[in-house]
Amino acid sequence: MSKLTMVEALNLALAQEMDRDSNVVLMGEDIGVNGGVFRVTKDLQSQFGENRVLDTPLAECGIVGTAVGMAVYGLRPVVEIQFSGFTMQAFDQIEQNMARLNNRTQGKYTVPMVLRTPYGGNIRAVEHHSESREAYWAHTPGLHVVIPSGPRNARALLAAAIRSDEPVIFYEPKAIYRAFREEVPDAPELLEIGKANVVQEGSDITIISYGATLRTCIEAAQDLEEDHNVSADVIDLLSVSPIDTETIATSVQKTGRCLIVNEGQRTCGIAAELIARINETCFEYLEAPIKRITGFDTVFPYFQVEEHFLPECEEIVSTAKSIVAWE
Amino acid sequence: MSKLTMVEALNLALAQEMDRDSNVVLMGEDIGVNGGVFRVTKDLQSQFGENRVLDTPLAECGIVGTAVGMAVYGLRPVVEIQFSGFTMQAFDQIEQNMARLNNRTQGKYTVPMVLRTPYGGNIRAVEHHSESREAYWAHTPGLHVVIPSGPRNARALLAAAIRSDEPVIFYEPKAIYRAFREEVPDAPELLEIGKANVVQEGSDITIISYGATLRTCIEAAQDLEEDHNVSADVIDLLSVSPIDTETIATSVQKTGRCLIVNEGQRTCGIAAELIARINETCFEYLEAPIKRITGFDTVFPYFQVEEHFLPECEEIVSTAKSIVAWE
Amino acid sequence: MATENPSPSTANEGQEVASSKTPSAMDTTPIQLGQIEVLQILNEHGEVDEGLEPNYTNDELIDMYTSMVRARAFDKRMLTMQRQGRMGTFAPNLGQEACIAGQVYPLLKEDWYAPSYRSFGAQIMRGWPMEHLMRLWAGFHDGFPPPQDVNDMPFSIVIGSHVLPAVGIGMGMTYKNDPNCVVVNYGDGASSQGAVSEALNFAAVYKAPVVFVCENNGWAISTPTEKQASSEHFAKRGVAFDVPSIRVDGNDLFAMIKATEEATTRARNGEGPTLIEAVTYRMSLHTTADDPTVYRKDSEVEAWEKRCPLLRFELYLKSKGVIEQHDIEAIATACDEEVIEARDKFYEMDPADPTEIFDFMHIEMTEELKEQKDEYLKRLSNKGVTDE
Amino acid sequence: MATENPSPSTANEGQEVASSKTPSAMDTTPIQLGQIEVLQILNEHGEVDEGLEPNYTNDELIDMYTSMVRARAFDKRMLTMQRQGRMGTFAPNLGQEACIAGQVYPLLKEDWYAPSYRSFGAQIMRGWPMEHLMRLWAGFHDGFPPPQDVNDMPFSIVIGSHVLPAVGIGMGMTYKNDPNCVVVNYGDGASSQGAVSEALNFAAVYKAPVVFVCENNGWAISTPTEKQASSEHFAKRGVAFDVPSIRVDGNDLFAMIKATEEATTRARNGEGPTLIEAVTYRMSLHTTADDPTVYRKDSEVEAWEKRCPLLRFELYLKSKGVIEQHDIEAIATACDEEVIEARDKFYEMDPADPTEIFDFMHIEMTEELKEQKDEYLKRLSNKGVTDE
Ligand SMILES: Cc1ncc(C[n+]2csc(CCOP(=O)(O)OP(=O)(O)O)c2C)c(N)n1
Ligand SMILES: Cc1ncc(C[n+]2csc(CCOP(=O)(O)OP(=O)(O)O)c2C)c(N)n1
Ligand SMILES: [Mg+2]
Ligand SMILES: [Mg+2]
Repeated sequence: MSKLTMVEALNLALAQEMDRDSNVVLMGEDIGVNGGVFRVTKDLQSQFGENRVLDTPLAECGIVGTAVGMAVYGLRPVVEIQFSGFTMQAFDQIEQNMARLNNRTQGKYTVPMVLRTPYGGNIRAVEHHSESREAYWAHTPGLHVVIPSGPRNARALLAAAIRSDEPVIFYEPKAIYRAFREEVPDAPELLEIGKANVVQEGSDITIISYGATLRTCIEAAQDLEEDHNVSADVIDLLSVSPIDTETIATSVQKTGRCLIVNEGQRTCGIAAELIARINETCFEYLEAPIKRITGFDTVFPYFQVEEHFLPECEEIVSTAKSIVAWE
Repeated sequence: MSKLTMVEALNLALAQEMDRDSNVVLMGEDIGVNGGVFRVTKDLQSQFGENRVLDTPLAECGIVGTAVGMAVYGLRPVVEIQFSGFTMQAFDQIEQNMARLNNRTQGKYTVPMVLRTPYGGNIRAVEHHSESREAYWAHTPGLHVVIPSGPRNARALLAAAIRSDEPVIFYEPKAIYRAFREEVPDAPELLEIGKANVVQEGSDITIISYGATLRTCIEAAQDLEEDHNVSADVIDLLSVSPIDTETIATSVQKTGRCLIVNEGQRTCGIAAELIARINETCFEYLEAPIKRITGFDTVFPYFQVEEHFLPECEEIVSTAKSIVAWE
Repeated sequence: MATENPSPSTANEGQEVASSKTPSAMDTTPIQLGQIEVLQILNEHGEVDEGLEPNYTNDELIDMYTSMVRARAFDKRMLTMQRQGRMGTFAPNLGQEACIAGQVYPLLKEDWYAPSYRSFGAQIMRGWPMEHLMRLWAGFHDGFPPPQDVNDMPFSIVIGSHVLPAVGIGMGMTYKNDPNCVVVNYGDGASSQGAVSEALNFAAVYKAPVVFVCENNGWAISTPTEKQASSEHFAKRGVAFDVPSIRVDGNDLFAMIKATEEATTRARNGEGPTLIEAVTYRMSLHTTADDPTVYRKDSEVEAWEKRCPLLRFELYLKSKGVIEQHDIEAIATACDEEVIEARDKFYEMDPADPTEIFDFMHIEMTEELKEQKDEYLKRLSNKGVTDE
Repeated sequence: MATENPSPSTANEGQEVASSKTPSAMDTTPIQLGQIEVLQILNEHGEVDEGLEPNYTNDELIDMYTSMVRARAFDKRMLTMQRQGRMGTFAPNLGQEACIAGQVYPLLKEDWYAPSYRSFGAQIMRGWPMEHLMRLWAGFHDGFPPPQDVNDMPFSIVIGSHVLPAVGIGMGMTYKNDPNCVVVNYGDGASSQGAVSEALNFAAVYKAPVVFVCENNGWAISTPTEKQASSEHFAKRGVAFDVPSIRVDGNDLFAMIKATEEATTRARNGEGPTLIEAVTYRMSLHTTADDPTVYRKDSEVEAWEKRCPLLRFELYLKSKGVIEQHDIEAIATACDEEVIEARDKFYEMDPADPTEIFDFMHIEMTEELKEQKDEYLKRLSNKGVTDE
């Protein structure tokens, strides 16, 4: 048990899975000697060799496309795309092959690969370095889309993703890569993919989030509890495809009120899908309109003005209060 | 005034806009001598010359990327991507340049281009030839996404898209390319982009759709009226980005009940977004849960079994009835 | 074979800090690019280049000839079935039989093959039952997966999108010290896709055991090669990425086999990828949905008819005394009968099960898909399609 | 210049049915690829190739030298500002000044330039005020649009994604019979992107007036060129697509200017694109977020210091009697003062307006964005950021 940042926890998962299974190979730009621009693959090349940690040419489509072939052949490639904004370069290979080859061949060829990529804003980065486009992948049939919210679940979910025979998009909330530490057990730990986690229980409102904004929601829930006498269920999705509708429905049927917080763009985003499902499963329980605090439908702001763009604690608190007050 | 199919109406719009403005140039695979695989650009190369109707190399990313440059330079390229499934190959250029260059340059460079592409299923095509992924584009800030439902509005919307200084994704419902004819005025006609059309008025339920499934909804609405004494507002979105929330809200506030029908995949699709907006704008008017009949979250079926995949009249009727009956 | 030797792969180097170029003064000698060889063994008149004539037994020769005839028989029946409304849209291979047969003839069962949609002749040789391929073209999902013991990728519908995965398979072989190789086939049109260039680069960098066969058949639907690329020599694409390249008469079975054999040998020896540009011609329609008279002259097609790969092989076999005219007819009849037999089996096969749509989206169906499947099953039952 | 002439563009042909290759017997002569020339005029010792020595006035020579010094002064101050926390992540250009200056020196105002993020030296020469570039790197949106009268694209953050649009601008010029041209700059790493290969192909097919400058500086972040590509000669990429190509000493300003001049002349004459591989070296960090000591040896950097583009130009100017040591110091001081002046202006500029985020998403703001903007304005006002 040691206290690790998310970066360290991910590194641990990679090292342990590589140790366990020689079919696990890593591919990506600058992941070798350099250990990745965020150092998630630090020291893995020196530990496991250049043929297991491949510094690739600068071509995301090439990385994903060749990884698909390696996976079909029987390896378990774990790809790093340096920033999620550059997955656009590999969109065709993800949508046409990674997500579909298992289906196309009726299961003859599975594609047991993981595409890891840091996503999200507020790290003072330039354009294309702050994207949260998990909804693209949730809208793409055939993929699993996993988003951890802390060091411990990041480690356990990444290990599960690597062991899974399904193709997994693994979205890493880079804003909290090093924001806090958590106890992470030394021995390998796995978390089932597709299950949401009820982080805290309450009765007045359900707050749903995932990734970097989950922390903000937990903070807001504490404020709500302490200062406003509002008690909230806080749900951490952990996977946006599949979505654990049952956990959500159980909570909203209990609270009758719901707030969804995420940083991806609003239109056709994850929050929209959650609202649709809650409408379908909880309509007669709903006592107020569901609200969503999300990224706006703009380009992620240039960093001088990014500060106020993402959902913040105070607004979550006030919105939750207004939902609870709604009659 | 002549009775045209949608293919003929689109061809007319292209010819008239090319005639009107020599900056309009067409680019795409097989659009020249061959007139496009669906013949939408038939005879335009012989009429306007090879330098205005470019048969391009087989590279969608190349087509869109060079069109962006031409648009920045001052032309008005109208790109044809042979099937919408192949827009994945151009995803990076669409998301990173077509949608964003205007924003990146704070309006110094606009990108007045149109990306036309046939979408949708039920034409007995092979894999990748039946995709409806308009939600990808609706989720991408910076684009307008237009989807006509008949020859006349197809012609007027395409002309408007070409004249617009915004980058427009123009999704053509190929299942109805030749399904029926409509009177189309000879003189150029324009329709404002971003406005939904209330196709028929009713009081019991709002049915929202667009593209090929709009016809099915109109048919269903007639059945509902004639056989089940249910009167429906039928709304044709015509644009899925922006979405005309006002027209929708006005209708649902009147009827209190809503059914959404579209063929794209369900999760994070257009229907999800509509449900979210209706929840936000009409909650206190809603008398029943909103329902959606959409494509399922699978690969579009191989054509032996595509027949039952898409929303059909009978199911629309029975679902609408169940919504109206809900208490 | 082209130009320079590729530089050695870096994949197995040690762990020390990498060193980029040595900072000596700039070398200003012009870079010699060498030449691309052009290979033809059996010309359009059935004349063989005696220095290169291969040494096959009569049985082998008849066997390889029969592969081409079988492909053509399949082609013809498929067109008929399509015209009768009993087959989906189909992409004929007429005129490209030598190219297609030659590129898999040297392969072992353990090798991998990543075909395009026009490669059914090769798929048959690789062990795909013809009725299986008919299922595929008729829109049955179960036609797409390769048969259990066939190491092939399903063919690629999206132009060029299979080439990177093929290179990945080769990289996997290198990783596993598997001495086999991969052949991947794509067209002149596909060569324009950026992903194909990326694939050449990855293959060269990782010295993957991959044979790229760029089948230059003159056309990509209605687009002639002159509009596809500035140079008519697609073999040059290899030069750019340091993939040894050769241009081959794709209507000459011997040349195709020899070029592929040399390439697979290099691949098996750890010498990395090769690009073969096979010059051939699409004699027929792009697909049954296409009308080539709109965009190309009959005279062009007629001229290519004289270069038919079967014709010249027949002339050769006859001149060698391997077969006579009546054997040719007998082989044609026998092949057609095989196809008819397959067709009849195909006609007897089960109809598609409309409930299958959800079953292969994941290895384990998700809860949300189960719910959607239930919804769909209800639809089918309401429509009387199933009696659930 | 490389190899064959590209085949004539098909863009202006007549309307008759296209005819593909003539079906004569296969030509089996090997395809000669020719050679790629390597250009150096001023070597690292300041010695000039007398046959190629250009004929500039002293003022011109001092002017071009000053452009390089100014770029270096800017570079240095930007690093300092970044270390002081007054600048965002920055990508230094140290060591590449000749390459950068030479590729825009021959351009006219009416020409277009599509830079990468490491091209600020060229941007300054093209008319971008230095304080404007500081805004850009400091995360102000208004730093990104080119100044009103500058025909440049904003620089490309996504590697390689600006190359296709640059070709499109060239295609637009051809369409409008505009006699100008486009220079587009990208790195050795960028050359691996499929989109860059597609761009070379489009430029060749449409004979677009585009000069591709592939700035081979040895590294793409931590990836040395040996891992980026199998051949160290990035100029070969042009050969593949029939784009005439040349390899140039990128630390030699005269060679860069001459190669670019020849390429722009070809472009203006309707002879189509050219690829210039400029061999140079990234002396400093990839960006201020990078630590190169992790992945490369100091000795490599030191060896390249001797090949510094400024150093050899100074030696040359001195040997020609154009300047003396004290002039060098005076120019350096003057350039630094210019940068300081720009910096002080930059420090005085308005803070960013957080409400601007929505304003340029469309030419006319949509209703839905107006609503979202209202929501955001309320947030700002609740937070006390604005007093609305
Ligand atoms: C990415 C993509 N773009 C467009 C198409 C439509 N399409 C199918 S075949 C074809 C032409 C292919 O030409 P080529 O690669 O030369 O192969 P050939 O048909 O000649 O065998 C096109 C454009 C496609 N299937 N995929
Ligand atoms: C598509 C894409 N992938 C990855 C990155 C991250 N990245 C930024 S610069 C860089 C290296 C670029 O190398 P090169 O093209 O040689 O240019 P240089 O930095 O040497 O000037 C990388 C990988 C990016 N910006 N865009
Ligand atoms: Mg072809
Ligand atoms: Mg570089």
